[in-house]
Amino acid sequence: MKTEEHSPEMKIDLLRQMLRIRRFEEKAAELYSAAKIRGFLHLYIGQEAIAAGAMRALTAEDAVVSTYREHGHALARGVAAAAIMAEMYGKAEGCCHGRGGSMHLFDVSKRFYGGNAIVAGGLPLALGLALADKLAGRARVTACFFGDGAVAEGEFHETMNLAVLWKLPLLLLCENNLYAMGTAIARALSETDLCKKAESYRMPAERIDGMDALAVAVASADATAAVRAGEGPRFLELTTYRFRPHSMFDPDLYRDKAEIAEWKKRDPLPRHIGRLKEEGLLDAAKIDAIERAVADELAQAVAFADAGTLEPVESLTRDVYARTP
Amino acid sequence: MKTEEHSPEMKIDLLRQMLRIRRFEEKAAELYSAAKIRGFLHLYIGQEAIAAGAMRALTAEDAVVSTYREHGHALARGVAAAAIMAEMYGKAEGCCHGRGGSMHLFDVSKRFYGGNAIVAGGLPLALGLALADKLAGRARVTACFFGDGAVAEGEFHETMNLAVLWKLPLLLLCENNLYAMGTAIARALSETDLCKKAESYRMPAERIDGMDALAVAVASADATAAVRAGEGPRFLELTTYRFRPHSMFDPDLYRDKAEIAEWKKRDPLPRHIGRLKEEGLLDAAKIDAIERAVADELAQAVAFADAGTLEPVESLTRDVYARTP
Amino acid sequence: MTKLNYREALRDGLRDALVREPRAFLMGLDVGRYGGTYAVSRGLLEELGPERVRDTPLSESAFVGAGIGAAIGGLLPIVEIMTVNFSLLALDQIMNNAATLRHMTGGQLAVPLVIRMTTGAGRQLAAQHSHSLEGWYAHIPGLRILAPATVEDARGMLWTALMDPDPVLIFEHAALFGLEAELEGAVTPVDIDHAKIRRAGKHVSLVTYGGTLHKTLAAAETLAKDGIDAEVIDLRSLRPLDTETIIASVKKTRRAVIIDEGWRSGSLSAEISARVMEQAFYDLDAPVERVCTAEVPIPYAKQLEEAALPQPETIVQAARKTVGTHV
Amino acid sequence: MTKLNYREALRDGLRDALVREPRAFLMGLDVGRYGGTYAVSRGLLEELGPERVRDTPLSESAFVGAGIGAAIGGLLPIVEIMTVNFSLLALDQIMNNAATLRHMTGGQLAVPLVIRMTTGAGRQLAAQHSHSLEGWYAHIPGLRILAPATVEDARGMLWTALMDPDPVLIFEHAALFGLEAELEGAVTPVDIDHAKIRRAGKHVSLVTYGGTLHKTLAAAETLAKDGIDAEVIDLRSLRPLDTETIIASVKKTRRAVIIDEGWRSGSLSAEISARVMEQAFYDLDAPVERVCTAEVPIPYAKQLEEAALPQPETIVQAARKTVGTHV
Ligand SMILES: Cc1ncc(C[n+]2csc(CCOP(=O)(O)OP(=O)(O)O)c2C)c(N)n1
Ligand SMILES: Cc1ncc(C[n+]2csc(CCOP(=O)(O)OP(=O)(O)O)c2C)c(N)n1
Ligand SMILES: [Mg+2]
Ligand SMILES: [Mg+2]
Repeated sequence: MKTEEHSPEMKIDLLRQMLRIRRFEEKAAELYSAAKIRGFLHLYIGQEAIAAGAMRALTAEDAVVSTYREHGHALARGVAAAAIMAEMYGKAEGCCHGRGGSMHLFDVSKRFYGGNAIVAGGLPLALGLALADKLAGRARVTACFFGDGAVAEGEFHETMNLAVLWKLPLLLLCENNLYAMGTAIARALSETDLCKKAESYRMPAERIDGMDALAVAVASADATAAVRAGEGPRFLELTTYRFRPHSMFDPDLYRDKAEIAEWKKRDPLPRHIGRLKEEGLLDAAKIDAIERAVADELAQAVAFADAGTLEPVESLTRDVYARTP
Repeated sequence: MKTEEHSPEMKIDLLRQMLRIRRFEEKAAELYSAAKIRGFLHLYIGQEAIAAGAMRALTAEDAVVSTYREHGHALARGVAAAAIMAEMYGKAEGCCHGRGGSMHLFDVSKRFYGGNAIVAGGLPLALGLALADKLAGRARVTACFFGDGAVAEGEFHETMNLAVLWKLPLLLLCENNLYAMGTAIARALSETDLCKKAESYRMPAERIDGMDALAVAVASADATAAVRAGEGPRFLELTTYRFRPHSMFDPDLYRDKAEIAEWKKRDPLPRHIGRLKEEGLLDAAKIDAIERAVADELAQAVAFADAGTLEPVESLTRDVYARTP
Repeated sequence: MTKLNYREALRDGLRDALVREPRAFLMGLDVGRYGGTYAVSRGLLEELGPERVRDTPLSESAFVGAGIGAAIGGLLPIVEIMTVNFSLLALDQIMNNAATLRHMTGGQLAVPLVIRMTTGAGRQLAAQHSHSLEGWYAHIPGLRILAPATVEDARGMLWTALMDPDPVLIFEHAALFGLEAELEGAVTPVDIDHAKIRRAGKHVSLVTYGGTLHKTLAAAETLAKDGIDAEVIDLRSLRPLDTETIIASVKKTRRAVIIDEGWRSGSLSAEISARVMEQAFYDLDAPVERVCTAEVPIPYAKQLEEAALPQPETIVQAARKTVGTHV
Repeated sequence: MTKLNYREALRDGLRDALVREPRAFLMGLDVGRYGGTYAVSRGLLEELGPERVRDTPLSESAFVGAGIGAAIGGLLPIVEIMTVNFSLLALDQIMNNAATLRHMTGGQLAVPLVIRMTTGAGRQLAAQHSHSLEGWYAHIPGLRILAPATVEDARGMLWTALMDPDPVLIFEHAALFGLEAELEGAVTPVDIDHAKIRRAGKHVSLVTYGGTLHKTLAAAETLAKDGIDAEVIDLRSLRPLDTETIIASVKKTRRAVIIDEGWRSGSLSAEISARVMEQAFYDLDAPVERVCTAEVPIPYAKQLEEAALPQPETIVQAARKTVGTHV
């Protein structure tokens, strides 16, 4: 698929999705400071082009597995903003009835399988989802998002090997934001070219500019098509950067201010907006309209979460087993 | 180092070591059938060139870590045959006082650190031994033996990465005997070229004919020298074959008889003997003398084990902690 | 009636499940070509093909995790971890995913997974290959833990477990593979909700499961010769525990000995003792005794291994002590 | 005297150990550049350099195993596993190597390793980040398990642990990082062999450790208002357990409540209850009670998490129950 082949609607939609994520998370940060959201909160700001671009390649039948930095993936996948926000508030109306919180967003109706707070822990799960599809003869794809930090874990290795060995319909999306908490990738991996790693399992791999929503969309579409066609798993390394600290607790002492500033120049939002403007697809009024729609959705989500109710403590032991003892 | 540079003595010694291992294990199989040895017994027969060749590269100060298929490594490293045999008998005179058995031979005086029955479990241990040397500024090498099966485990991946990242004095010796129990390597690994795997961690790697004792000795000497010189870890893939089933319980239903026969033609013992004869270093009388010395040592080992005593059950809780409660 | 051993019973149960239930498949190290480390799955690859009887590489964490994913994806995976000793490599997947997903998602997900593994000592396999961790696993909410101690249970538990919507771990004791029994022809599902009284008695309750059941039954026979009539309870399910059956028995006999192959401190028997304390304290005529494995890594040497494990004699001694104190 | 919080105390203990003992080094995720996830090691990289304060990649099994190897190799590694939740990935190394090597080698090897990790719930981190597994780890022979509950213990335990020739796991409770106390200037080693009576009393023994100590002390104050004088025992070492101190207290008070943050079934409190059963049955005036965490994966929502965990009120209730029954 070529970049030029994309419709204006699609390009606008990429913008809309990125904006939905950006504004949602800005609000989440605010609500965290207001103690409406608790626990750990990991913001995706800076990486929105990836969720927005990659998710377009998937159909409703496909499955998505993510990490604790998953608000963007959940939103782009179509999980209702209100259900996500309510979940982060710990409300009964949240997508997991308040049991999961920010790190564990799930929505089975969207085949969105979390939300995993153990680094690399989602990879074997995704492998299994893909295996189920393969055994059942369904032409579905499982997309698994994870960070550069996960690459050092044993589970990454085992999953990569099994995926190729069993030729599973798995799309592996590694968001390389150059840091795992405070650890720069060069201090974590002896080989920082992640595509080379993928190739050592004979997995086709490509490095994509993860700050370019369109490039992500194109590469994801191509990779997903190959996976869906039964060609086996694919690996995409998406180079990106998180503009915020690792979590709300992180004093961010390990990154140069200059480095952050440099990456902010590549912010996927202004970049995409710039392109659309150049192409004549966007003007200030149109941006405004999108921003307003996004703001409305967000306001409704916050109102929904605020109005939400607390699960009664009597429900504590529900859903540990199918039958509550 | 070139093959031709090796002394006749060294070449003869390779033969002696291989014979010691071969005869020891043939006897062990017999003793297993006689129920003198119990538990699991994994024979090394067919792979002797590797232990014999590689161990020569190490000094007394270096360390060795192995697997449950480690009689050959222990013998070549200089652990007394009698102490090994007594250990396999479960006698108090065994190298681990009968607590370890065949899968857990240890001899700290030889810096022989086992004997690990968890596949890939020895790799992180070896990493740590190498790290200790590096931190203490000692120019010692840690050699770690493991099988092709271990390559699929997460611990392999994590160890390879850390070894290079920290530039540790570690020599990784992968004995690729093409099977992990009943699983042929092609059914276990999506990429069966193990050197390619090593390279994906930026670890220098070489594939060596593990049925050729001299080739193993040469490659190990070179690799060890590089490691000792502070160049960081090295990986050797040693292609080989086990002539016996995985363990004494294995009916060996998964390998072609023809395949086994084919590999037996490459038996490292006759091959090495043939070469030495060609080079005029060996005649029937000399072989006989070596065989007799080996038989003597073995007979003494068996006698020692037979004469050994049983640990009193009162000692059961000794050595769980430094202080016995 | 057919004569069957524990191994064959496991195989029959497995074959039956795979044949009856198209969503079921078996996955694990050497379950196919090799025929199963303990020959449990021998012949199944040939009969059912490599998709249904799936060999895995040495990647415990990934293939257990894949089982969880496949269960979420609508299948009924039966994952074999060769032995409990290797399950440690998959503990993150078991505890953080299999056990939590239903609750953490507010009931959206089910993980109808069965994980089978061999457990136990007694074959001189030494410290790294002799763990008895089933009682330890029973600490984890969200899991069901089963331990078949008889040929019948070995054959029938799998189906019940597979039909259970929650993740079930089945611990098959390595020392029982040769155990024989006469069974009816067809595989019949086994109740996994209730403990089973394997021997009725009135003087003392001997509570056990799995590999130590037969040692306990042997001890009961010895005790009978002394006029001590022991009741032997086979727990079958270690999580949830059938506390009712235990307490009812203890209230009747007023004395109990708990026998399990776990290391003593923090063993399942501690939990049972604590429950008896809480629910039958005033019915007890003597303190509950425990017979467990000595707190050592299991040594290779035969006499040491035997000394480390519960044995009929030590069970008899404990029972005599608890009865003797107050009779 | 200086005012110090638990976090600072941990840091002082760590710094002191690294400065005094050249064989010691710290290794773990983000202990260096980041300054420690909980800021415990902040400043140590700058002071001691990257060899002594070693950042690791996300490779729990390998870096814990490397700690074991380095200990065998003559060093005194202090391995930090960021939180207990991730330690599951390293369990094979911990159980099959660290805990067994001395015994399995017939006493040839020592593993003088310290593994530190944060444990516990209470900060709304949900199911995968809220485990309290220290009691579970206490099942494993060959390990020592410590849980500092006070600022003083947080500062002094590390040195004692580091000088111990066996592998020691230290569980630092996440909810205690802000706890403050006045301490003498210098780091003083802490006795890790004995439990400590934190409050003397005569009506009931409240046995606990770590994160629940302070809830228990609060409960004791409430009980005091009712005229119930509770003795509060801080175990400090969960393996080995100082059974003597516990039994002596129970023989005095004749009643006990055990409080721990582990899931109830198979918790450390079960082991303690079983020991009291075995060693003080005839001294008890009422059954031993347990206050543990509900058997659920810990939920995110505040009210649910609070309901899942032991709280001063539930401790008070249990104490009242055990005293009330028989006073
Ligand atoms: C197994 C495990 N170890 C440690 C942690 C703590 N931790 C949470 S996120 C993180 C960094 C992960 O980095 P990366 O995979 O690159 O994802 P990113 O945060 O950059 O999105 C760490 C170390 C964890 N959650 N799981
Ligand atoms: C973690 C783990 N899983 C499974 C086993 C059972 N097992 C013992 S040896 C073995 C095969 C190992 O193959 P390889 O590494 O190639 O060594 P080889 O036996 O060929 O020498 C297996 C699966 C084990 N010991 N450890
Ligand atoms: Mg990252
Ligand atoms: Mg092999």
